[in-house]
Amino acid sequence: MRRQLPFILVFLSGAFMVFQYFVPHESSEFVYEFLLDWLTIIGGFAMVLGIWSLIRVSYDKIQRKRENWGYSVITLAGLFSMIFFGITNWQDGFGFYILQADGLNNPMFVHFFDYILIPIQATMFSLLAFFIASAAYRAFRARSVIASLLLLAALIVMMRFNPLFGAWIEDVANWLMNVPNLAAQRAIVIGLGLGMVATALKIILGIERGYMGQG
Amino acid sequence: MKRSSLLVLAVVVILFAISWILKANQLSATEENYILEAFLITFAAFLTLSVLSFLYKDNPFYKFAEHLFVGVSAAFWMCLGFWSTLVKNLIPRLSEGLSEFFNEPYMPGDYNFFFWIPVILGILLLMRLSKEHGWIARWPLAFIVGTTAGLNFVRYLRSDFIEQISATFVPLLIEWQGVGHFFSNFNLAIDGQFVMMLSNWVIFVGVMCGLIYFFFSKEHTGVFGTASRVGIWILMITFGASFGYTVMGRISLLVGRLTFLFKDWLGLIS
Amino acid sequence: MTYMLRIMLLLVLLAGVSGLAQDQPVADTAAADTATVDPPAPVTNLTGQDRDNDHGHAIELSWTPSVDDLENPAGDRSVMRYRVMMWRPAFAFRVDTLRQMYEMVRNSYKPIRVYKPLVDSALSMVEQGVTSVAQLPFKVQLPADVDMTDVPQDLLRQTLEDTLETMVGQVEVSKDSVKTFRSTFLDSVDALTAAYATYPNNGRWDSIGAEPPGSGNFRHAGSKDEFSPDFLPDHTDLYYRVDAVTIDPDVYAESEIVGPIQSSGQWYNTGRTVVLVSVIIFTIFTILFVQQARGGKELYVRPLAGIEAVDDAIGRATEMGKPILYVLGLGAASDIATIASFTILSRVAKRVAEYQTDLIVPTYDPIVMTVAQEVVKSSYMDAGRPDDYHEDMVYFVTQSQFAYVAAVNGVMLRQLPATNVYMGKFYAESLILAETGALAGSIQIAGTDEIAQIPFFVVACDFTLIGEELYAASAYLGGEPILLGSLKAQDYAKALFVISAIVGFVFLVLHDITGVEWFTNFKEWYRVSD
Amino acid sequence: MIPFEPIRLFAFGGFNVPIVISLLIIGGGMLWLLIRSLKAKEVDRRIVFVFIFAAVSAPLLFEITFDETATPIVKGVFEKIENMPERSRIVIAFDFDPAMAPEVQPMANAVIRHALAKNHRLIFISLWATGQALMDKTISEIIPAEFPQKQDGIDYVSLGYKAGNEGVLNVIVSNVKKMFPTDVNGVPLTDIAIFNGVRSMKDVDMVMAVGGGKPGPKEWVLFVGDAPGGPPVAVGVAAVVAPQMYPYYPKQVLGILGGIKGAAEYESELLHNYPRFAEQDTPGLRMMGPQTLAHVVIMAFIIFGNLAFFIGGRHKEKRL
Repeated sequence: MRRQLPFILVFLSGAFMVFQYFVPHESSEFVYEFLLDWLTIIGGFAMVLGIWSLIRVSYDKIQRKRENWGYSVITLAGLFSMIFFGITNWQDGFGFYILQADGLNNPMFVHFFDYILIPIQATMFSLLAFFIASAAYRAFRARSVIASLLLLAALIVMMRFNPLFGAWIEDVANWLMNVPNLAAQRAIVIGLGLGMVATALKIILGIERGYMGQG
Repeated sequence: MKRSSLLVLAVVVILFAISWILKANQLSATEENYILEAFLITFAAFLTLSVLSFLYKDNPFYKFAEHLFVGVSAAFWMCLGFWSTLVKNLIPRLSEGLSEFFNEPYMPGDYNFFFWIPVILGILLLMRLSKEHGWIARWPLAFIVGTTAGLNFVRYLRSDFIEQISATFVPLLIEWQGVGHFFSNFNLAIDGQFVMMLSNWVIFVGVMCGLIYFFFSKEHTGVFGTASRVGIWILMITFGASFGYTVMGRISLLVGRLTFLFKDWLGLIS
Repeated sequence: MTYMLRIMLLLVLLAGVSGLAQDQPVADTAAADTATVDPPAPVTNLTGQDRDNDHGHAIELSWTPSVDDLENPAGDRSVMRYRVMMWRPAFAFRVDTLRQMYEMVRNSYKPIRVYKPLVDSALSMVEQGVTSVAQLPFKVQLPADVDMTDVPQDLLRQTLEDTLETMVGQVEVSKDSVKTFRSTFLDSVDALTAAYATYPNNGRWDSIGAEPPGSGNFRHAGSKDEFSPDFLPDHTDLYYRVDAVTIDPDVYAESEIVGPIQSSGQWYNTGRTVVLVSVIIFTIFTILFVQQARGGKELYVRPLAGIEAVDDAIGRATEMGKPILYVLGLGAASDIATIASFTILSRVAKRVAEYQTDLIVPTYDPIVMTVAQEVVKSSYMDAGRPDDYHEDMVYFVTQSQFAYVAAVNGVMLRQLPATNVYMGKFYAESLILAETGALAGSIQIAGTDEIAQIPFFVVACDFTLIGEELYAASAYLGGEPILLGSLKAQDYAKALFVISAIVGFVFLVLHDITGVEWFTNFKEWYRVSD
Repeated sequence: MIPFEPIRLFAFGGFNVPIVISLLIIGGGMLWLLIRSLKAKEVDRRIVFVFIFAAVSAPLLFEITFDETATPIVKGVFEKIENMPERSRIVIAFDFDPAMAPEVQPMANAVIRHALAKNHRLIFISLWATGQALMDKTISEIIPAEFPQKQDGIDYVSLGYKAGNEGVLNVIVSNVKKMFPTDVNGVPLTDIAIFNGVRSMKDVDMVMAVGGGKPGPKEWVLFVGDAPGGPPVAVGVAAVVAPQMYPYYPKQVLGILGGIKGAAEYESELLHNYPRFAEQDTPGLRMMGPQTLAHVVIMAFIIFGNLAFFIGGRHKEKRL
């Protein structure tokens, strides 16, 4: 029972979702919307698991004085101060509330977001400009037919920005992006779609059980 | 810590302190909280440079930024989830007293008791933390996986299969008006009949060969093997082209970041 | 009490405004001064019906455009738009007002409760001797002749206490009024159907939308939510009319009235039959091949380079005595790509346990972490080494895309894994991960269903499972022959696709040659309605 | 086939020391890497990073711009304005909002400068309420400073914003005064010299529609350009909208300026023909600088990599 019950639940909820797709009536939609709400709410609870894991791993590192343990102190400090700011608020610097007013508007919370999260995030993202260059340098070698095609297509498309070439290169680049790209995308999409559909079906039917830890 | 690293640290601290003072001096004319503003901008610049320093090699500054980022972002998402999901959506439907506590307008409804189910499932999920009762966490998991699998099953069958079939029906003979007409109007212009037909043929053959490449239960030999080879060629051309196409967007990201450093922090450009 | 007054005032205002709106249509003065347009011909053949295959609350109208339509070169071309009108009982407008008031009362509830604590703290500050209004967290209204920087303590305290009292009263009032308004409102919504039935008395025509010239249909998609301003009751007699309007909004032609029409929800979406058929065919295929596999039939699967690489890479890690890094991507536990990745993880974990290598699994989603822990744990049990498993192999980092990447980058450069496996959903971070891994000298194997990211993995990783290969690998590595049954079903579906496309091609050629319309209509078979 | 022209790096700015130095450093570095590659030596990734950093930051710091070769689709617009007889009437439509402005404002500026330099007459119109402010700002920033002799009402006129979307177009295509009895300052159109002999949009010589939403360039093409006897229409649109306009080229539109690249191409064409604009800001070209340089650097690295790969004989090793 302990083993089977989850799979019965998987089948029931999966089968209902397939069923509701064909039933436009309000009552089926009503249940459907409820189920979607439930999913987000359960997700909210799951956050606790994540934060707990983060705290435990960091604490463990500090306690056992593992390599780089000092940085885990920074992680925990950042975590706790941000949580603190996120659940408190003060208006005009005087009244102080815990959980009473939306902590997302706490000025410190906003500062942390604007001047710590955003700059690091944007910079991490901009690392891509460097990595796209180093990946191109490292990997675009004409070592086989396949690799040469990859290399050539990339070069042609990048040449749009080379002032040495005329308008024709732009036409070729556009054609590459519109025609062969469309064909390949479609082939991948169909394969992928079928793979997903098959996996979803295996899950609903209880054939695929790997995600439950071998049942 | 080694002496040299202490020295580096000291230099960096002094440099950023000077930058802070200069920035504050510059902002004092316009801003009210210029000391705080200047600090925040300088600190953001410090974090930006710390992350960029990773390109040279892993170093204490990157580690600092990384660990700070992890802690702050985890808390950020938790707070966001807490306020937007639990407080805004769940609590107003569960209890009038709790909604009053959180200053959220209570949302009465005839079916509100159904919202206790996800609460129970959520708590069951938390049972994961217990050693003996961890298995209970599979129930909410089963619910989550089952619902999404059902949703994806029909959704992808429709969008990635059925709708792709009709999208592949392209006329391979565009406005075919006979061989004579075709050859008398033969040209390479983009809107010419020849190029449009060629494009449609490439799409059709490309899709077919690409699909054959993805056949798993048949050996890729003979005609099948040739088709599959053409398929992988088309895939590779596409991958190369998308790679090259993406470069522009990535460079723009770096432009944005450098503009922050040169303009907002250093004030070098206007 | 002030609160009730405000509501009364509001009521009066609302009544006044709607009355005004009725009496004086707002005219475009510039156009009225200069342009004189002849009234156009009205639209004809107006019909209306319940929208099919929906949840109700929607009506579809269609008509033949006016002869003077802008798009019709034969006429005056003076019709600039079609205004769709609906007859609404006066009661419906009252329900709208009630709805707005309910929303206002409901929203006013929160500020009061936020400001009350501010007044509380202001009071305690006054007790401590603060006399400047600027220093108080709550700015009270004081008589104009009082010096704001030095207010007599008594006056300040009195004003604050009065404010507090009003606020407390308002909270109680608004709390009650929310409930009252709500039930009144819901009762009146129930009475709407009866009100619509009184047509054509006690109501007026109201504009519900406009269509550009040339168009001949309109979908009145109402909301099923009573609290939405677009709420449209089901099973209710509705009446419509379409006006052909010229550039001057005052010059228009009315059509015939169509009605009564009722909207209702359906129990089966006939537009989705093709999906239902596909679901049935695909399910039969899958079950059939799974049964075959279960019966012991050997199913051939062609070798995939990435799959073989996984086993080699684990061996390599063991030789080097270095760990293996497994990244599940940014997907949620319910994403199919992540579930496929779990299966691959279980195989990797089993091998890792057998070879006694180390495994690192940083995760992005807490539920993914939970599942991955379960998967790794049972793999270790299967391998007969439950003691080697420890919870911290699989840990949560953060739910922020680039913070997660920053942390995984750190792991790659500090713990120098021999092999990095990326399987699941990846977005822009794919290239950051793969390049950092290459820098650390790791062998890298990737697989994702995010089409936009495949190029980056192909370029930067040693082995890449392209698209569907990820699912094939999952079925293959899952270790159970029945999982391979679905691969066969997928191949049959692909064959079906190829056949359909070729048939489509033949039909299109036949259409070009013979000119028979039927040969292009087959496209309709594959149309799925929303 | 390939219109090969030397890169005229310094064509617009004259001799500029920081630009020359930074380009010499980048170019010299690339040369050094080329020599190393010819000796089959691989380049360290950090050197790649340094070059990317330099290639993006140098154009930002020193405003390095590159010559863009105008594609025929852009050149069509330029040459039309260039070859029309003097005193031709050009309608410039400002159908965009501040959010879209960074992309399309450079196009409007370039076309206005070009047309005024050719001594054409301009009529400004906006179908977007938000467009009028941008239009007023553009007029007051460009005309008094750069063309002080041009007079409102004689050389240019602003009709302002009129509500009614494509309905407005449909009226002005047969009668302008019906929709716009006066200009934005309240002067009756009958008193404005530009409108002597202009009854409808069919009497103007060209329309340049700048925008990206609805109503916008597409509506100008369909309602004004396509009307019997309608004027030729050229469009300037945001990059994402450009593909939707291509089907109308070349039959229904003169040319298309698509996104910042289109703007840069027009600016470049303008600078070649009118050196007097060298001092003006060219946001299109400026934003293309880092892109061009970075692309060239990446392409060079790909070529170096392959040189080292083949000269080093590593292509004979079996892999993949």
